[in-house]
Amino acid sequence: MKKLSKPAVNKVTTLKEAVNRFVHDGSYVSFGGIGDRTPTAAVHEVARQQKKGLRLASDTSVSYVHDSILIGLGLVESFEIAYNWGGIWGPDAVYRRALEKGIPKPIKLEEYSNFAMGMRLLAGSLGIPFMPVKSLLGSDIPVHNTRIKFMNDPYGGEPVALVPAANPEVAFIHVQRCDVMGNAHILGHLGNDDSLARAARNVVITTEEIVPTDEIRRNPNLTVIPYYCVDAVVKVPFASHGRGCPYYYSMDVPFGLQLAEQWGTEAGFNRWAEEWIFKVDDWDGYCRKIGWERLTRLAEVERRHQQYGEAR
Amino acid sequence: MKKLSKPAVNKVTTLKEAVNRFVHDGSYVSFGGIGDRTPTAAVHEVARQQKKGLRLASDTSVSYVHDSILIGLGLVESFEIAYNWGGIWGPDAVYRRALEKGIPKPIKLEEYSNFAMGMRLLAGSLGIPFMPVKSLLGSDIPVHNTRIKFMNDPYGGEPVALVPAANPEVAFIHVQRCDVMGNAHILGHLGNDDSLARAARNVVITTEEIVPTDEIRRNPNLTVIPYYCVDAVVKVPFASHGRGCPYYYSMDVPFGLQLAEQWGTEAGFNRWAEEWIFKVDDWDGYCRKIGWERLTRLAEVERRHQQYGEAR
Amino acid sequence: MSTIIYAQNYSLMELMAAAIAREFRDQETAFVGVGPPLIAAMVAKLTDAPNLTIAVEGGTIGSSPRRLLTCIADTTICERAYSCGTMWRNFGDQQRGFYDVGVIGGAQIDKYGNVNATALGDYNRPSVRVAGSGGANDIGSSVGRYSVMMRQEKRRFVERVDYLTVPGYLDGGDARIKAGLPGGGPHGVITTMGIFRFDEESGEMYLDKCHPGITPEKVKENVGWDLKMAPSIGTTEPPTQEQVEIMRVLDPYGLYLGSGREGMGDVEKGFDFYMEVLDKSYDAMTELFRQKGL
Amino acid sequence: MSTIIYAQNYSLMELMAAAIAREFRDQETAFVGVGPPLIAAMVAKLTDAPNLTIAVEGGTIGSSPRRLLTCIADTTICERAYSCGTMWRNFGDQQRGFYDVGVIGGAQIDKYGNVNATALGDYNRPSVRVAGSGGANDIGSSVGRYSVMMRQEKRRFVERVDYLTVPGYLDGGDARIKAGLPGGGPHGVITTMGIFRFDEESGEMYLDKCHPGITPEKVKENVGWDLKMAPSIGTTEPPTQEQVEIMRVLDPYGLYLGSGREGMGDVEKGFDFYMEVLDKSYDAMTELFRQKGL
Repeated sequence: MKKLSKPAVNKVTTLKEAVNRFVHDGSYVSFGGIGDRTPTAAVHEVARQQKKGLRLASDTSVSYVHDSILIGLGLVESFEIAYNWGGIWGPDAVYRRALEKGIPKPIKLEEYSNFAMGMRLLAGSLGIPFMPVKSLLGSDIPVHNTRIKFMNDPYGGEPVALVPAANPEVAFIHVQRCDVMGNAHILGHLGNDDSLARAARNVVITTEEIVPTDEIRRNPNLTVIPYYCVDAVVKVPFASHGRGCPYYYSMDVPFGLQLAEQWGTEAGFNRWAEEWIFKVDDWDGYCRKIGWERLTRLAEVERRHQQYGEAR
Repeated sequence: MKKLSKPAVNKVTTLKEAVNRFVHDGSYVSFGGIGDRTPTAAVHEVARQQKKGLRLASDTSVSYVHDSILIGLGLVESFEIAYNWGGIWGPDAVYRRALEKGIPKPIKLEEYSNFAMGMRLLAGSLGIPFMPVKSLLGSDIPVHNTRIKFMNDPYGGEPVALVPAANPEVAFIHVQRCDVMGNAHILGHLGNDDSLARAARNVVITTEEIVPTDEIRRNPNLTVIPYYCVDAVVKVPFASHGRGCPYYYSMDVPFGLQLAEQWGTEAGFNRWAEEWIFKVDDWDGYCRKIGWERLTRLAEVERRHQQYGEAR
Repeated sequence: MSTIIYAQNYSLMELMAAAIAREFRDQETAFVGVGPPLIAAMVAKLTDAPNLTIAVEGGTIGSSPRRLLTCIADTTICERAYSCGTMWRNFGDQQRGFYDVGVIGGAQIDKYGNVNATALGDYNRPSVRVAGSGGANDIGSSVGRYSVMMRQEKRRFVERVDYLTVPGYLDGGDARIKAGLPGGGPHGVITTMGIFRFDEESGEMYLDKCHPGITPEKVKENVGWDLKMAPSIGTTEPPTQEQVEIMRVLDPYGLYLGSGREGMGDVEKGFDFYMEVLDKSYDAMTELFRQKGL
Repeated sequence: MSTIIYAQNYSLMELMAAAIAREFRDQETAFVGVGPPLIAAMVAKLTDAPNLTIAVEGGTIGSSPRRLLTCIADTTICERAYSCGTMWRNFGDQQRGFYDVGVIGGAQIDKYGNVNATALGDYNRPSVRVAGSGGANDIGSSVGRYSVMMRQEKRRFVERVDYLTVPGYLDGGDARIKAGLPGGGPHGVITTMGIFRFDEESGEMYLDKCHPGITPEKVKENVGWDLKMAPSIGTTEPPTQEQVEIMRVLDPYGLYLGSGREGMGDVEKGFDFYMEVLDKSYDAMTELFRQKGL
């Protein structure tokens, strides 16, 4: 049995090093978050290092800041997914081109519902091979995804669908604060990141702040991810830019609307990627390009209206 | 489909009323907590109202403050359980008499492991009929509990055990603070109370404090039980006396040691029950009998050494 | 009882949002998705259903945000919530039966209320690929009852959906129960032209109400099967003055209910404009919540 | 390297606790149950394994309590923890493989390390009924490796346990793997007389070490099958001075490792005594943790 628990040591590193160490061509990768706390800096670094043939698993993938970047660059082989869309930013032209026209290359799709993906990660986190659900029954989702199976509940006889555990090789999760070992507090809604951190073989945490372990111990009920799941800790402020990070900064809606326009054509997407991913060295370069004043204003507007521990 | 969600109204009542309303002869009942936060006041009230033929489900039942009280009074028909013991207080003579000699009456036992009981409640909370586990395999637990079934995982072919969902009719859960609707914060370890609150048909919360809803909203990440699970809210300070309640009061070790002595014989147990349950009107009467000075000292010693939001 | 004052000027989206808002009742729990459904649920909460609890997929329960809602899972949703937890728990609570009502959207719907939110045409090479199930399949499978918000077009109202993402009444009759689905099934369809309900026995959709100015014949032209009709077709209740006012506080620049997105995307001025909107929306919504005692 | 100073005076329970403490290694995660195993894990953490992380069944990970430990799930366990969450998550983390080492107790053990923690005699009418599995079956099924703490008596060391609560190597050989159990199985048995290990091939228990003053023959007399022996039987390493000092800070009145419970149960003076112990233990443990830089 290979030891899964990670040591209680200082794991602080750079995103460049973490991606280089844990992501390889063909890796099975999942990016966490749910609408906000998207690990966008990590997506950009994986793109920048041109890791190929990736097998991605997401629950809800938010266009413009998430898996679609890698799909648009032709780095993705397969995609296990419940939902991929831009929300207020509009439909995702990159995803549509890939699925409707195979541009830049076809991807193999394995679709679930949100709950089914959540249950796959929960099963993965618990070390069990599958989970029964009452979703998916009667729909066409299992028609096109034969990994969804059916059985009759051996207790009451009613039909249930089974979904297989998901155990990604690498997960990237963005949090508000963690210590150098990786004990991570998440504030606000958690998505499935509690399960993802446990289901994945290797976990890279990007964090807005690195705090002393005593700060973690002060509020042990806020710790969603214990250090023993975590391989690397990277301090990346504004790592979710575009989307928000509760209590830290708001969404940048205008930014996403501009992206949506640029992604409208294949050439536009490629120009965008060249300019925002390949021509900057790292997320710090991205932040300088966006402008620290803009980022600061997004932080200020969030904190002016909402602070954790307050109810106005 | 019968509506399961409970309304967002003031649900504050007395324990007498809550037990009378939700527990009936033959009810399928579960008392939450794990080592601490035991809903002991509720156990006493169920005993006081002499509800008979109860079917109990627990994960870890702590002797002297939990299910054994009802077993000793002959009110229990069956018991789904992973562990029943007194810890530092020593073995549970009531439980032993019931199982070894059928005194005061035999009970039907359905045994699991801690994790299996946790998974039963998780399944119950998720509305699925069963859960696969890797525990129980190869052991004698399923030999004597035929509700544990086996199958080969349809994905990898490996053997798994299946355990049925547990959906108690009534659950009693003790928390540190909740609002009048039942939105409940739990501080410290949670046991399986997140699942139990959702798995049960009716939920009675006893709470150390009732706080304004704004206090709940200030720390939404501490809310373990949302109001829509909850039927009744009862303010019962020191409801776990004997055991502790994190950040509120410590265990009363000497008290339990004295209980263990009294429970050593059937007559001793009966005298104890007469004195501490039937001859007091309610938990307030119990507290007066224990003595508020003693209770206050248990609270002081806890707060002197540990306060939530601090790490000394 | 106070007299209902209807709005004199309102857009079609506002009419639809008002109709959706009326699908929620007080003291219910609602599981709602991104965009107009959330606006509608908030409108309900701020009018007839003050004790409506909104749960969203990110993991939040009972939020009362005082800021412009930009996403179902954006940071705003955490504000003043009863609970912020996991996504899978909220969906699990739904499967267990804690959520009374839901609203979804879709690209296609058929006569038994089955919804396609995945792909038009051949699944493997779709003519139009959309977002996929997300939570829609789960809502359709497990919520107490749900309503669907649709654009009324013949190619969207089809005899049988190209891909059945969300189970309605499947093949009708008791097919849904036989399939083992715990939820109650679709309750209404609110479109750009009218409101549809479902026959309790057969599960088949029928036209119940037409929006002002729309005839049943016009609706029939935009439905791809031989549409059944209610014995008497009513007219959709217009939005009240209060509903419209609230919508315009919640979405002051029509991000969801209008064309507000264009101005905000402007490279030069969009960001300043957006910052201003966030601050202004906070003041306006705070005042609104104060008035409503929420 | 510092010289090891062994304790001159120690009890049998202290010897056993020291032996259990040596079953933990630095940088491991440990899942431990109530009583002496927890004391032993704390001793390990305060000596050779400062980065040992202790997880307990209540839902807490990485606690560093500075007060007398009265229960695996009492309020003390929350103190200065990395995380307080659910019970099922901690057990789930174990099943997933995150916990390297565990310790359990039992009423009976057999030659393949299977443990009975449920009932002696007939299950349906036991001569002695004990607590039941609790987490023991789960630890035995899933933890990386585990050790068992036992009283050495012939009726407790039996050819085959009356009731198999915790899977050791089952019938030996690869039976454990065939059963589908993910954990590595038992690693050692620490008794009142010696330390046992398991043959890697057959999974059969053999005597490895005897406690000071105990002969292999004496052990054999207290084992109910034809016990195998290591090629050369060593002597159990005594507790170090430091280990014993730490035990006496952690459990100053022998609640677990001695007979301290009696005095505390006194009706007249027990409570005052207990209050005093709690305060004193806080001061002493705080000082100990400070010295160890924890």
